[in-house]
Amino acid sequence: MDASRDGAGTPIIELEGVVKSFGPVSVLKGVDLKAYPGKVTALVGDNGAGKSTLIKGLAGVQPYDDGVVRFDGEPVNLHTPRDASRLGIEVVYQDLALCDNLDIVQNMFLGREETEFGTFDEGRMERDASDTLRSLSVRTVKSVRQKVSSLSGGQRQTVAIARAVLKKARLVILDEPTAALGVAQTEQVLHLVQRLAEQGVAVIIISHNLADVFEVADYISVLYLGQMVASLDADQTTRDDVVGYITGAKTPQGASA
Amino acid sequence: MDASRDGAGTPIIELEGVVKSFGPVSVLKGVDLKAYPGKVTALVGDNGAGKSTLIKGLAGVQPYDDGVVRFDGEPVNLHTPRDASRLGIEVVYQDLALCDNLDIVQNMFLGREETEFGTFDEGRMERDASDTLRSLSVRTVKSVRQKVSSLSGGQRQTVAIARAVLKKARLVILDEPTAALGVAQTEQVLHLVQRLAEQGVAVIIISHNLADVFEVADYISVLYLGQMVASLDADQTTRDDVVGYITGAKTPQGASA
Amino acid sequence: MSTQKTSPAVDPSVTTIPADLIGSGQEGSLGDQVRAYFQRLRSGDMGALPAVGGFVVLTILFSFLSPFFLTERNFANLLTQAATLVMLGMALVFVLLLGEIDLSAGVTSGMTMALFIVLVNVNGVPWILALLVAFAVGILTGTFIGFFVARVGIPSFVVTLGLFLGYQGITLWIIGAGGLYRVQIPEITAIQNSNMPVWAGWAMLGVILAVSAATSFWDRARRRRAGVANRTIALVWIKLGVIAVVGGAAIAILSRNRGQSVGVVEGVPIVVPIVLVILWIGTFVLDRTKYGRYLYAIGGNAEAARRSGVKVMLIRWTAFICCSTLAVVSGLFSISKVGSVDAAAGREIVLSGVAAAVVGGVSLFGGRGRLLHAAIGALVIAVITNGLGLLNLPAGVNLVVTGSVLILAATVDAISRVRAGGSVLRT
Amino acid sequence: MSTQKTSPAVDPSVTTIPADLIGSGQEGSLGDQVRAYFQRLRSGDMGALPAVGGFVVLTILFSFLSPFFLTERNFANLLTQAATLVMLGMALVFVLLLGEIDLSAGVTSGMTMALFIVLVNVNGVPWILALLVAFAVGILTGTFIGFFVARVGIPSFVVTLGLFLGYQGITLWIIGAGGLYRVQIPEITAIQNSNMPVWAGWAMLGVILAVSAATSFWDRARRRRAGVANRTIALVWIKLGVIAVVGGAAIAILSRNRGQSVGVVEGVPIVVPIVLVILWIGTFVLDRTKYGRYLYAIGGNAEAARRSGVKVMLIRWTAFICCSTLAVVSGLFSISKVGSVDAAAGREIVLSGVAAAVVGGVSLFGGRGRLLHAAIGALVIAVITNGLGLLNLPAGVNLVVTGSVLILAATVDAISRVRAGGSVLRT
Amino acid sequence: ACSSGGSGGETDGGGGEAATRACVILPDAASSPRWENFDRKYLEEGLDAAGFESDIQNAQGDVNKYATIADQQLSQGCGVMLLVDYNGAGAAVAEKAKAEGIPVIAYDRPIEGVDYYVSFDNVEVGRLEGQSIVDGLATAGKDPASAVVVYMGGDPSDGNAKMFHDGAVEVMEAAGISPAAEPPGVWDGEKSATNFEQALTSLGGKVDAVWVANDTNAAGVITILDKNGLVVPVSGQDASIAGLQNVLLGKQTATVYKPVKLEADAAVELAVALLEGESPTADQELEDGTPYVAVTPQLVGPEQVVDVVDAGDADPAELCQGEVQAKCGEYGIQ
Ligand SMILES: Nc1ncnc2c1ncn2[C@@H]1O[C@H](COP(=O)(O)OP(=O)(O)OP(=O)(O)O)[C@@H](O)[C@H]1O
Ligand SMILES: Nc1ncnc2c1ncn2[C@@H]1O[C@H](COP(=O)(O)OP(=O)(O)OP(=O)(O)O)[C@@H](O)[C@H]1O
Ligand SMILES: [Mg+2]
Ligand SMILES: [Mg+2]
Repeated sequence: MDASRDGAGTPIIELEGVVKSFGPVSVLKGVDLKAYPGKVTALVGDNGAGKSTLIKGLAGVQPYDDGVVRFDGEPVNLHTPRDASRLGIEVVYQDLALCDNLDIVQNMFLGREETEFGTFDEGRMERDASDTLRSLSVRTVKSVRQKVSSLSGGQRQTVAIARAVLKKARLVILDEPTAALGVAQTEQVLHLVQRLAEQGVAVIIISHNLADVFEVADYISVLYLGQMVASLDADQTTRDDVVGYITGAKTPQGASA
Repeated sequence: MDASRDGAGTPIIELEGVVKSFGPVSVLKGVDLKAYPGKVTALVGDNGAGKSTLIKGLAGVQPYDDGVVRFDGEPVNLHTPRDASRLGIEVVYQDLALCDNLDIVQNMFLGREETEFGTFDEGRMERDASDTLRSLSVRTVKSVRQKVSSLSGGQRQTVAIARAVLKKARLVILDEPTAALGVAQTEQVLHLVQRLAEQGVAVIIISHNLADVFEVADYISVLYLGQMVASLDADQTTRDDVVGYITGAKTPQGASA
Repeated sequence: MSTQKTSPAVDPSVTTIPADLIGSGQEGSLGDQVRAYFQRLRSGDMGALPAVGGFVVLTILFSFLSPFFLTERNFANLLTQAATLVMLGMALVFVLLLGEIDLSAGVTSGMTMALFIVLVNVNGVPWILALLVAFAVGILTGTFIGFFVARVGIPSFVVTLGLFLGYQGITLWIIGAGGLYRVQIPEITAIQNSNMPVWAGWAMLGVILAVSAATSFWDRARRRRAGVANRTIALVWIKLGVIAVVGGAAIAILSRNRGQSVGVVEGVPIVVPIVLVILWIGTFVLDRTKYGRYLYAIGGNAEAARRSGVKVMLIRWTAFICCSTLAVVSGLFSISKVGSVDAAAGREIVLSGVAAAVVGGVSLFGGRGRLLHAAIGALVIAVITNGLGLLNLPAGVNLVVTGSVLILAATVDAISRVRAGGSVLRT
Repeated sequence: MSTQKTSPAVDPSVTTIPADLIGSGQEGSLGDQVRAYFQRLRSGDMGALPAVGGFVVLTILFSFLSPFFLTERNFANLLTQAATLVMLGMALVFVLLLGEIDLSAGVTSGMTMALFIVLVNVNGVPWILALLVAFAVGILTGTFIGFFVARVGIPSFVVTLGLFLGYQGITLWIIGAGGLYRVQIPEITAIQNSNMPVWAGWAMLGVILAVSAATSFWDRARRRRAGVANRTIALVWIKLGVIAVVGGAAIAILSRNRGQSVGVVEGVPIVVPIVLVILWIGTFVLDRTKYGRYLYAIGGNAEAARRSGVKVMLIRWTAFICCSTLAVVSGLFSISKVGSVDAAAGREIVLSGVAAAVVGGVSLFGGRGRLLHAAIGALVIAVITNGLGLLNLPAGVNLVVTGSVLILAATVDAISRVRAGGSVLRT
Repeated sequence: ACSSGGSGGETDGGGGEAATRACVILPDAASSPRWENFDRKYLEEGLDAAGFESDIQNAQGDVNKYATIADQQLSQGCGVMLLVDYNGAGAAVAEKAKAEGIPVIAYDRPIEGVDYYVSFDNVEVGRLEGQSIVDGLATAGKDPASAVVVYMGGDPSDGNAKMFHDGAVEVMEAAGISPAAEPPGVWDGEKSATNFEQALTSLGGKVDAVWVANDTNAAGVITILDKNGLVVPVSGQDASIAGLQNVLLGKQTATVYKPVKLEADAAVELAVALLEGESPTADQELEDGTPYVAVTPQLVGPEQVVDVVDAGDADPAELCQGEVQAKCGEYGIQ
C-alpha cells in the first residue's frame, strides 16, 4: 500500500503522533496522517471520532498538545490560523464560522481583501465573489451584497466553500462540505475537489457520505475513537470495509501507518 | 395519486396557499402541503428553495404572512413555538438551536422539565436522556452532563433529534436530521423515523440525500424557488424524476396540489 | 413505572450498546470525583474560585499591613460593610444572566428608601406599611424596566440609564433640595448595627447543616428511585464537614466580645442570616426551578429557548422585577448602615455592583454565573475598601489603589482561566 | 486581466447559469434603487433614521415650547454644546463595535486635560508640547486598557472601571493644591468659542462637495474597471444636491449675525470643521480599510475573524487606543467650552457617551453601528439638554424629563425597528 | 501602623493607646479641592505638632464608604472624632462614636448630636456671595429690582448647596433682586456652562449679574460671558487659582475665601484639648445647645487676593500666569 503512495511523491503535509485533549477528555491519541499534492485524501470516522479536532489542529485553530507536523517535509508550528494560511492551507470548517453581520463578499474576502491605495477595491471583490459562487451552482442568491445571516443553510455552506477556493492554496481541507448542499451543488463541489486535485492542490475531505468519498478520494483514512485505524487506497477497498473500520467492527491491521 | 392518499385518512396538517417574504425577498409563493398520520412525507428542494422557511412557519418560529394552516382539519394559528408544541408538533431545526451554556440533559428537556414539588427531578431526566441517546447509537458521548458547546457536530445533531422524540408527538418535523451524522447514526435515525410512522405519528423530513428519502418516505414533495412543483408517491416515482423537479429541469404537472 | 411519558419510538432494546455507556459524571469513587473536579478546574470551569483566591490574597496582604485587619471586630465590620454590595450584586445577577444590565438598581434602592423614610418621618405612616410601599414601588420599577426591555425592545442600558436620571429627579423631589432624613426605626437600624444572641448564631449553623443534609439526601433518594448513579456518599459528609468547620469558625469568631470600649458586642450581625436566607432561596430558584433554568437558557441562546417553548418575554420581564426588588433590600441594608437618607442616595453604587458580579465570575454576556459568585465578588470589593480604610491613605492614593487592586483581582481571575485552557481568542 | 489571483479551480465556463444572475444590489434604475432602499428600511435595516426622527420630533416640540429654540444663536449653541459628547460617542464606537465598553473614556479625557493645563499653567510648558504629552498619555491609556482586555483577557467593564477609579485619583493628585485651573490658551479657547470667517464656512461646504464628488466618481470608475454594475449616476447628483442644500442652509444660518449683546457673532464655530474632519477620517477607516472591516468582523464573530487570519488581539488592542485618543479630543472640546479644569473633570459624561451611541443605533453587543450614528445620537441627547435649558425647570423635573425623553427616543427607535419586521424574540 | 506618642491623657472613652488618635473623615474630593489639599494638611500638621496621631480619610462622596471608614477607624480606636458630614452619613457615625464614649466634633458642616461644632457658616458664605452680586450691581449702576440676574446653584442633592443658596437669596432678595432664570444646580463646570448658555439665550442675551455658587461653576459661566463679550458681576467661592485669576481679571466680582487654616487650627485646638482630657468651652452655641466655634469667611475682591497669597493658600507663581501677570503687578502680588 505504501508503495503506491510513494508514487505520489512526498506528502505536502504529514502528521505524526498528534495528541489533543480537552481537559479530562483525550480526543486524539497519537494520530498520523499524510496528504499528497494532487491527491484527495478522505478522512472518515464516526461522530465524535475526532475528525474536526484533527483538522482544527492543522488549521492552527486549536493547536495540538503534542506530535509533529511536517509541511513539505519541514517541521512546522501551527499555533494560529495565520500560520496555516501562510503555508497555503485553506479550510472549510464544519461549523462554517461566518460573520453574520457582514455580507457575502465581505465574508469571502475577510482577511484577504483586495485593496488599492489601502482602500477596498469593492468592484473587483464583487466580481470575483460572484464568479466563484456561480461556479458552485448557486441559484437562489440574488445579490453578493446579501447579509450572511439571511442565507439558507446550504447557501451559507456554499459561501464558506467559495471562500476557501477563492485564492490559490496548496492544501484545501473541507470538513463535511456537502452536508447541507443540494443535489446539483454537491455535484459541483465534488467536481471542484477533482479540479483542485488536477491542479496539484492537496485536498483533505471529511464526509459521512461514503458514496461521495469513493467518488473523489484517492486515499481514505479512518479515525476511530481518536486513533487512525486504517489508511487505505480508495480503489483497493470497498464500502463495507470502510464501514467496518468506522464502526469498529473491523480492527486495525498493520497497514494503519 | 390523490386517490392513494385518501386511503391514508385525513391529513393531520394541511397547508394551503402559504406565503412568506423577508422584506423584499419573497420566499414562499403560495405553497400547499399535507402530512398524514403514520406516513413519512419528504420535503426536498434545492438550496434556498424555502424548505426551512416552510417548516419554521409550521413550528411557529417565523409565522407565515398569509395562507391557511389546518390541523386535524381545523384552521389553527401558529404564531409562537408554544402554539405548535401545544398541538404536538416537534421540530428538529437545521441550525439546531441548542443552548451552548447548558448540558445535554438540560437542552433535551428545555421547556418540558420533569419536576416534583416544583423542583427538578434530575435523576429521571438523566435516565430518560441517556436512554433516548443510546437508542440513537451515540457512542462517543461520555456523560449526559457534558456541555453542549463541547460536542462534535454529529453529537449536537443527535441531541437535537433526541430532544424531538423524547416526548410523544403527533407530528415530527426533521430538517436535514442526518446531515452531520455518521453511517451508523444515520441508519438509526432512519429506523427511528420508520418506528415513529408505525406508531401513527406524522413525519415530515427534509433531506438532500435522495437515497435516504427513498428509503423512508411515503410521499415526496418538491419545492422549487418557493413553489411546490410536485407532490409524488415515493413508490411511483424515480430518483431522476425527483432530481428533475428539484433542479427545475422538469416543470410542474397537474399533480402539484 | 414512570417511563411512560418517554416516546415509545425510543426502543432501547434495538441497540447493542451497553446500558451504562452514557454516564452522568456522578459515577465513581471519591478519588474519581476529586480527580474529575480538578480536571474540570483545569479545563477552565473555575466558577468563583479565582475570586476566592483574590479574597485570600487580599486578606493576607492587609493583615500584614494593618494589625487591626485580622480582628474579630474587623471581621464583623467586613460582613456588615459588604452586605449592601452583596445584595446589589445578587440583584444584578438576575439581569446579567440574560446579558442585560440595570444601571438604575442603585437609584431604585435610593429612591424607594427615600420614599420609605419620608413616609415614616414626615407622613407618620407605620414603618411596616411604608416598607411595603417601598417594595411595591421597587416591583413597579422592575415592571416598568421589564416592559420597555422585554416588550418594547429597547436596550436595557438605555432604559435603565433614563431611569437612573429620572429617579434622581424623583428622589430630589421626595427629599427636597439639600434635604436629609434620619432613620429612626429601631428595627431597621438593628439590621446592620445589632447582633443576634450568641446561641442564635449556633442555632443558625445547625439549621444550615440540617437543610443542607436534608436536600442532599432527598436528591440522592430521588436519583436512586430514578435508577441513575449517585455521587459517593462520602462527598455529602465532606460537604457537611466543611460547612460545620468554616461556619463554626466564623460563628466562633463572631461570638467573642469585640466591643472595644463600653459594653459587650458579640454575636452574628443580624444582616448575615437575612443575606443567607435570600441567597439560599435565590440559589434554589436558579438551580432547581424552571424559572432559573430558563434564565440561563435565554442568556445562552434566546432563540433556542424560544423555540423550546420558553416564554422569553415573560422571563426577561420578571428578571428585572427580581432585580429591582432585591435592590430595595440592598437599599434597606444601606440606610440601616448609614443611618440617614439624602437626595443622592444610591447614585454611586451600581457600577460597583456590576463589578462585584463580574469579579465573582458572572458573565456580562449572559448565561453564566451564580448568586454566590456575585456575593463573593462583592466581598472582594468590600475587603479592598475595608483594608484600605485601616491604612489612612489620602483620597487620591486610595482611589488609585482601589482601581489597581480591582484590575489585579480580575487579572488573577483571567490568568487562572487561561492557564486552565480558556480563551483561544488571543491571537 | 486582473483575475489571475482568483483560484483557477474556479472555472465559470462549466456552469450553465447566466453570468448576471448574482448581482450586487447596485443594478437598476433610480426607481429600483429607491424601492430597494425603502424595502431595506422595511426589513428593519434603519441605521440612524429613528434617531434622526427623534431629533426632528424633539426639535418641533422644543420650538413650540420656547421661542428661542429655533434661533440662529441656539443652533450655534447646540453645535458647540454637543461637540464634547459627539466626540466621546464617536470614540466609544470603536470599542462598542467589538462588543466592549470603555467606562474610563470620560476620566481619561479629564485626566489628560488636567495634565495638559497643569503643564502649561504651573510648569510653563509650551502648550503645543503639553498637548502632545496629553495625547501621548491618552494613547498610553488605550494601550494599557488594550493590554488587559486583549492580551490578559479581563472583561473591559472591569478594567475600565478600575481605571475610572484610578484616574480620578491621579487627576486629584495632578490638580493638587490649585484645585481649579483656568484655560488661558487662546487657541484652545477658540475651538468652542470662536467662529470661522463667513467665507471659510462656504469654502468648507465647497470642499465637502468636492471630496464627496471625487470619492463617488473614483468608486464608480473602479467598479466600471472591474466590470460590475454601478448605481445609477442620478444617485450621485441627488447626494451632492442634498449635501449642498442641507449644508448650505446650515451655513447660511450660521453666517447670520447671532450676537445678542455687544458685537457681531457670525460664522461656523471652529469646532464644527474639526468634528467633520475626524468624522470623515474615522468613517473612511471603518468603511474602506481592512482595519475597520476587521473591527466589524470581530464584533460579529470573533472566532470566525480569527480563523480568517485576522489579528484579533491586535485589532482589539488598537481599538482601545483609538477610543482613548479620541476621548482626549473630546476633553479638549470640553475644557475649551468650560474654560477651566477641576479634579472631577470627565467623571459624569461616559454613560451619556454610551447612551449617545446606542440611541444612534450602535449595538452594545458589537458588530453594528457607524460613527455618524453616534454623532446623531449625541445630537439627540444634546438637544434634550439644550431645549430643557431654555425652559427654566427645577432640577428634579429636569432630571425626570431628561430621563423620560431618553427612554422615549429609544422607544421610537425600537418601535420603528419592530414595525419593520425586526425582533422575533418577543414571545 | 500605630504609634503611641502624646501625653496619653484620659478621656471618657477609648482604651489606652487609642485615646491618642484623632480620627477624621473628610466628605469627598470632588465638590471642592480644599479637603484633600488643605484640610488634610493643616489638621495633620496641627495634630502632629501637638503630639497626637491622626487618621484622616476621605469618603469620596459615598455614604456607604463613609460608614465603612468610620467602622475601620473605630476598630482601631479613636480618642476624638472629627467629622465633616457627607449627605447625612455623619449622624449615625457620631451616634456610634458616642456609644463608645468618644467625643465628636462636627467640622465645617453641622451634625445632629455632636459635642462640638467648628465651622465657617455656610449660610454666611452664601450671604457674602449675594452681597458681592448686590455690590457689583451697584458699582455697575444697575437697579437691583430690574436687573436681570441668573442664579446658578450647586447640586441640590448636596445639603451645603442649599445653605449657600439660602444665604445668597436672603441678601439678594433683601436688595430687591429676583431671579430671571434659575437653571438646575450642579457641581460641574461643563453642565454649568451649558445651563448658563441656554439661560442666557432664553433671556435674549441680556444679563446683568450671575450668582454662582462656586468657582468651578463660575469658570464655566465666565467662558460663556466672554464668548458673548459680556462682563457682569459674578460670584463664587473657594479662592481657587482659577477663581482668583478671574477676580484679578475683573471677570469675577469676588470669591469667598474660607481660610481653611483658621478653621483647621480651631478644630485642632479643640481636638487636642479633648484628647488631653479637658472639657473645652466655646463662645457660641447652636440652637440645640451644641457649643459652636465659628470661623468667619472672607470676601475676596481683586484687592484682597494678596491676603490669600500671604496666607499661603495660593501660589503666586501659579496665579500670575499669562494675562494675569499684569494684574498681579497692579494689585501688588509677587
Ligand atoms: N472543547 C471541547 N471540550 C471538550 N470536549 C470536546 C471539545 N471539542 C470536542 N470535544 C470532544 O471531542 C470529541 C471529538 O470531537 P470532533 O468534533 O473532533 O468529532 P468529529 O469526528 O468531527 O465528529 P462529527 O462527525 O460529529 O463532526 C467529541 O467526543 C467531543 O465531545
Ligand atoms: N431572514 C431572512 N432574510 C432574508 N432572506 C432570507 C431570510 N431567511 C431566509 N431567506 C432567504 O430565503 C430563501 C429560502 O431559505 P430557506 O432557509 O428556507 O432555504 P432551504 O430550502 O431551507 O435551503 P437549504 O437547503 O440550503 O437549507 C433563501 O434564498 C434565503 O436567502
Ligand atoms: Mg466534525
Ligand atoms: Mg434549510
